[in-house]
Amino acid sequence: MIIGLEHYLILGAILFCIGFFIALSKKNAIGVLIGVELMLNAVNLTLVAFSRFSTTEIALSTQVFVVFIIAVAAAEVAVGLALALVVYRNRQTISVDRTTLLKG
Amino acid sequence: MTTSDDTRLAMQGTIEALTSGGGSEPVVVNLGPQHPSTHGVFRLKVTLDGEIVQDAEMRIGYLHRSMEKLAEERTYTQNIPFTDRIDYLAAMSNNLAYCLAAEELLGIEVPARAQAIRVMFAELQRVASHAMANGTFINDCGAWHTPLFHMFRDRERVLDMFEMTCGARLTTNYMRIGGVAFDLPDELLPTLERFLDDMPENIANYEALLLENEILHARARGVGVISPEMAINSSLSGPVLRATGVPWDLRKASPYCGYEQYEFDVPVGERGDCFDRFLVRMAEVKQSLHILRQVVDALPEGPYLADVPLHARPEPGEAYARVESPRGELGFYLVSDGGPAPYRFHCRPPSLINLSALKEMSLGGTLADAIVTLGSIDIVVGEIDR
Amino acid sequence: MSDFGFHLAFWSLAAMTIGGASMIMVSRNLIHAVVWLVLSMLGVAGLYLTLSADFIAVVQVLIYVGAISVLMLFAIMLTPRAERDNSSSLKTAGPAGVVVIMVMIATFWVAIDTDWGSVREVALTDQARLIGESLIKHYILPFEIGAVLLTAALVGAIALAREDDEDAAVHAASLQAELDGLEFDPVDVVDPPIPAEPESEARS
Amino acid sequence: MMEIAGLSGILGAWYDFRDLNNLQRLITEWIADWGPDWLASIVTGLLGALGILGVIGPTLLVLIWVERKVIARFQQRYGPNRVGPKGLLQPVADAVKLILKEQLAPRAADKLIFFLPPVLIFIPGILIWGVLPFGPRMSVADLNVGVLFLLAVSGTAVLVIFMAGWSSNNKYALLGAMRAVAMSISYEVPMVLALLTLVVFSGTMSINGIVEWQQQEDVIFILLFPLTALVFFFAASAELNRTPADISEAESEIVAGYHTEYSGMRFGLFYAVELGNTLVVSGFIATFFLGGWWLWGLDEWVPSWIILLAKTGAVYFLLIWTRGTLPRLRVDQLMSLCWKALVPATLLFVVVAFVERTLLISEGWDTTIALPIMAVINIGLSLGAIMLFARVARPADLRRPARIRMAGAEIGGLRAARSVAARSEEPQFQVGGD
Amino acid sequence: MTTRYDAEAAAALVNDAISGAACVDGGDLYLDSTCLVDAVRVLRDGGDSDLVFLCNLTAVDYERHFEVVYHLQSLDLNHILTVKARLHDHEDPALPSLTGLFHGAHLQEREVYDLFGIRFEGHPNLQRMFLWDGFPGYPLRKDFLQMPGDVRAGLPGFPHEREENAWPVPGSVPQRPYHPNDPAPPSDVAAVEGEEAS
Repeated sequence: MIIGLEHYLILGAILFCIGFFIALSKKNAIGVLIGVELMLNAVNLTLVAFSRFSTTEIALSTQVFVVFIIAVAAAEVAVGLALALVVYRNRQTISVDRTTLLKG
Repeated sequence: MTTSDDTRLAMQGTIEALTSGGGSEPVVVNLGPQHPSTHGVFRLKVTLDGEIVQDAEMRIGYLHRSMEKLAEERTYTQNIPFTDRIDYLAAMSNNLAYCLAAEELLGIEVPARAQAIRVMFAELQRVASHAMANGTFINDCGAWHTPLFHMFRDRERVLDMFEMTCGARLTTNYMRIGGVAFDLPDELLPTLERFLDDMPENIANYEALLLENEILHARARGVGVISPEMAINSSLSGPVLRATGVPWDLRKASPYCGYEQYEFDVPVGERGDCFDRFLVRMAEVKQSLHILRQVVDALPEGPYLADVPLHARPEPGEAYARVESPRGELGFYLVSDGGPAPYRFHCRPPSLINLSALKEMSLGGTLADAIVTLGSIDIVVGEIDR
Repeated sequence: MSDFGFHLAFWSLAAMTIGGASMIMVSRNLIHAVVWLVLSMLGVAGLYLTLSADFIAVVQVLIYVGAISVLMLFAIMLTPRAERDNSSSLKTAGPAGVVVIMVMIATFWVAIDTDWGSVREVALTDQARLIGESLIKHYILPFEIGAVLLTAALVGAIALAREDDEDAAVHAASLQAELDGLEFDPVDVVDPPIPAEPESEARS
Repeated sequence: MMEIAGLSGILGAWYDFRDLNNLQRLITEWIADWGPDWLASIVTGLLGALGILGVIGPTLLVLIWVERKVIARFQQRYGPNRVGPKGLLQPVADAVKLILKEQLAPRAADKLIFFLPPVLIFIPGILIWGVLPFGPRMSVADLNVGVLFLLAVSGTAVLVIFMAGWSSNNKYALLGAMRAVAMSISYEVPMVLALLTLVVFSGTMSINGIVEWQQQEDVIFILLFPLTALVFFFAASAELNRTPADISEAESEIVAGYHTEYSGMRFGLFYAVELGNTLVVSGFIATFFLGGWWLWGLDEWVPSWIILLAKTGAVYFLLIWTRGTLPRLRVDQLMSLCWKALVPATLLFVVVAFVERTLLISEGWDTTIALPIMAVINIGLSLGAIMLFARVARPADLRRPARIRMAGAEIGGLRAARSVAARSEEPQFQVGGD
Repeated sequence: MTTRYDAEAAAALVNDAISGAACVDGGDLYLDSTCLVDAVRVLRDGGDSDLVFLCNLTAVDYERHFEVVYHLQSLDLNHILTVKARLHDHEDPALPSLTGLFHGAHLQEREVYDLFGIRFEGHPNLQRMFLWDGFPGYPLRKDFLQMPGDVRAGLPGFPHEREENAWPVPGSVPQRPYHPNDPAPPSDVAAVEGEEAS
């Protein structure tokens, strides 16, 4: 068996779904953030796989795209964690169930 | 507007957190009793907000040996070895202070040669003790033992001289009521001369290594500052007091053992921070060497011990005698009821009383500053706890 | 690289990635979850290496393992009273599972069923240089925007996470007022109304 | 005839110790003759790893001895001199003692995370050796993103340290871990910038490429970017937790920092990795700034890895020296030093490198003339920057000199203190200040 | 040379401000314990007494009464004065604290409290200092051995040597006072099974 594009795509899909499930189901805001990171990684994996196996000129563009995604993910985590910190400070909890009030 | 109970509780918690200091939780850290920087079994309970000291409370007593009680059961002469163990880094000074108090109680005149020998050993002890204090202080600033070991070399030579004279290095038990236990051995004076010849070069080396060290300046300048008013009010003494600029030295203010014959000067600092304390100690070592040179040059002949009965029974009364020990004002308060043993034996421990202002010195600084401050006060736990 | 080595690498890295991710799902301790996340990220980095994307792999390790996970741990440490538990909420787990299984079926179907066209045999070489050049040449505008975004995120995160004592006091007072059902004016907290005769009170 | 030529070719390569790769190539080719090709690549990889481990292990033991001996000499002691000749077996005795010691774990520790770090810390510690070039083709993995690899791998160690500190459930350990994380995140910035300077100037991210550039241009980077080298040295010693920046395991403050609760060989592993890291960082400093395996043609005659080892030893000695003499900075001082002094300084030289690189490439300046001029300019700039920062970034506390006065005849309390302070003549001595 | 500040002059100074607060007995100045703080404040702030430095603070048990002894020093004028206060209640002696006047009195008063059991009223943190909370009696009192608490002369042996004080599990080790995490004084012990803490 040759390991080809499909293997990576399915791996990416599984990773994406796990991340999706975590993001949907976790109570803790940081847990949700972890799920989102997993989803982004799954997408990155898929993109890099396309870059490796594609013969068209997207081979390079996808990698550039991955670089951008990683940069944006870093920014997102920084802001997300700062938000979690503020929510914690205001509500003494970072459980997403209990921070339903969109105020103060 | 309706708020559920859940939200209400959460809000209550938030208010508590916000009013108790921005929501960050203070951390209580125990420095000691077993800690590399407490110089013995001494415990400092520090409350930290991040790295900032919010509260510092000391817990002592781990080395309490109840000396003051024990001394009430022993004769005046038998108590001399106890004094060695009070401040084991300056045993000679403690011997001296106790003997002065007992002599005051008994009304004994000490021969001139014994006086000179006492001054000699008290100053040698000061050199040794300051070497240790400065070395460990630099260690507390984070140096990796190098200055400490260099200074230990000097201390080692002093201890060799002690051993030469009285057979002991640390707990000397050398002073006696009315003089000293033994006359000087023949080889002591040449050794001391060599020591005095070598020390200026060594001190120059330390000054070259340490005084212009930018990191040491950054660590010790402006740290653990105390004002002269506060220092006096807190009964601080010794280099800690003099670093604030107060020129109070019992050798000048209340001369004992003929200190008035010797020419020396009292170095004082300017700001009362850790670095000033360090500098004052460095300068005091030089002054001590100066005194030692004068003692050696004019050592009187004669008896080294006055004629004192072994079981002296002083008249009922009290005496408070004090000396300038390396750590500050070391006093002994003796009360006699006419018996062979002191009715009350009290030691005024400079290490303990110098800690009075430790909390004030370390509040608002970082944990590292508190350690440096503690190191600069130069405590000996044996003296704190007794 | 030979087939066997490649297979070994792929399957073990895939197991590491999926295993780490699954453990995040299972783990009840948030700090453990972050550790498993790191494992999963390292697996993904290894997979990038099997795809000959060495630059991306190294960047992945640098950013995710070196920075993001540490940031997360820091955030967890800074929220001490919040529960460190990472459990799933029972209310949403069921519907989430259904949605996720549907997504999974859809993506699998797309991945297997689509004809992805011709396959490149040899990977690109010297990717770091190529990426760098295309960042400067073709993607200069997104590159700059990315830089601005990162700066904005930096400033925003600092602005969000900062709270000085005055803010805290105002906030506490506003909450108290809300609890007591009163009107709230922040000016009262910042500049408290001066008592009638503070001097004489202080003396007595 | 053919066979003999092949043999002598192999032999000729084999005994040429200037390139240790020859030996490995020999084995690889030999396996490729009969075995499957995956076996050859696995054996090659293992050989590299074993080679590194086989070299590091004994080297560490010797290094412990060297460090203790050198430090002892700084401190006017003999150092270890009892176990074995000249105390050489002391590290072995220490290792045996550590292995035999009881391994305690605090009751309230997070067991899984507590057990992992001593093992995990080894991974970056070993991986980082992979990209160190011992000779022209002699590195286990000559990545073309070697510099990035170096940063990525060294960055992961932080996570392990955090795990160790957090899981111990000890406040000293937690404080140490927090300090370590905060510091290594901060000090990564000047480190990255310092390496960026080199990457920009030499135009390659391959570590071997940087050495080859130095060889090609007959110059070592410390001459071109002295301040960058200094910053890199300091940042590296901060990342390594060595004085003056060893705050994360500051003995006098937080006992042993993040590994306070580790005993026996678990502590031994931390200790070994720390020493190994010190060695490898010395190697990288030698590689980046001192020309690595290259030394103005000497590498033709002497095996290149010996040249690298000599330079590494020199840098290592410098690290021991700073450790033996300097006190430690405070946490906030280290942070402000990093952000207020080191980052701007390296940033300045990144810009300088851009400009000079452009002049060299686009304007086509002759390197034999341009490089010495640039070196002189950069050295001047470095000195200027240092002097500027010494004036600007120095805390106000240190601007005033510390003065000691002599009381003379003034003995007493506050009144005497005022009259001593008011006396106009010079103090007995004063130190520091501008 | 440090001179003795004349006790008569000091008594006159104090009595001028607070009549009947001071008397001289055997060359020592005795202050009335009820107005001790004010009297010492007079001595501290008085122009030519200037006794700003509390050298030494201790107590003596004279069986029938306690004497608390203060050595006050003037640094600028370089004289020293011994101030005493008598406490006639031998069971529960109490004295106003000087901590409001001298910061340096904090630790010394705690020491006297610890060893003599003299309560200093107004001391902000009057706890035992060298001995632990709950130590029976006050050891520097002359009648220490007669005090309640069943203290005997000589070495009693370590607590774990006595059967009734045996540690919970044989082979257990005290964990508390040495562990940096615990803010509390020694109270519990860790049980050890072989080499594993359980």
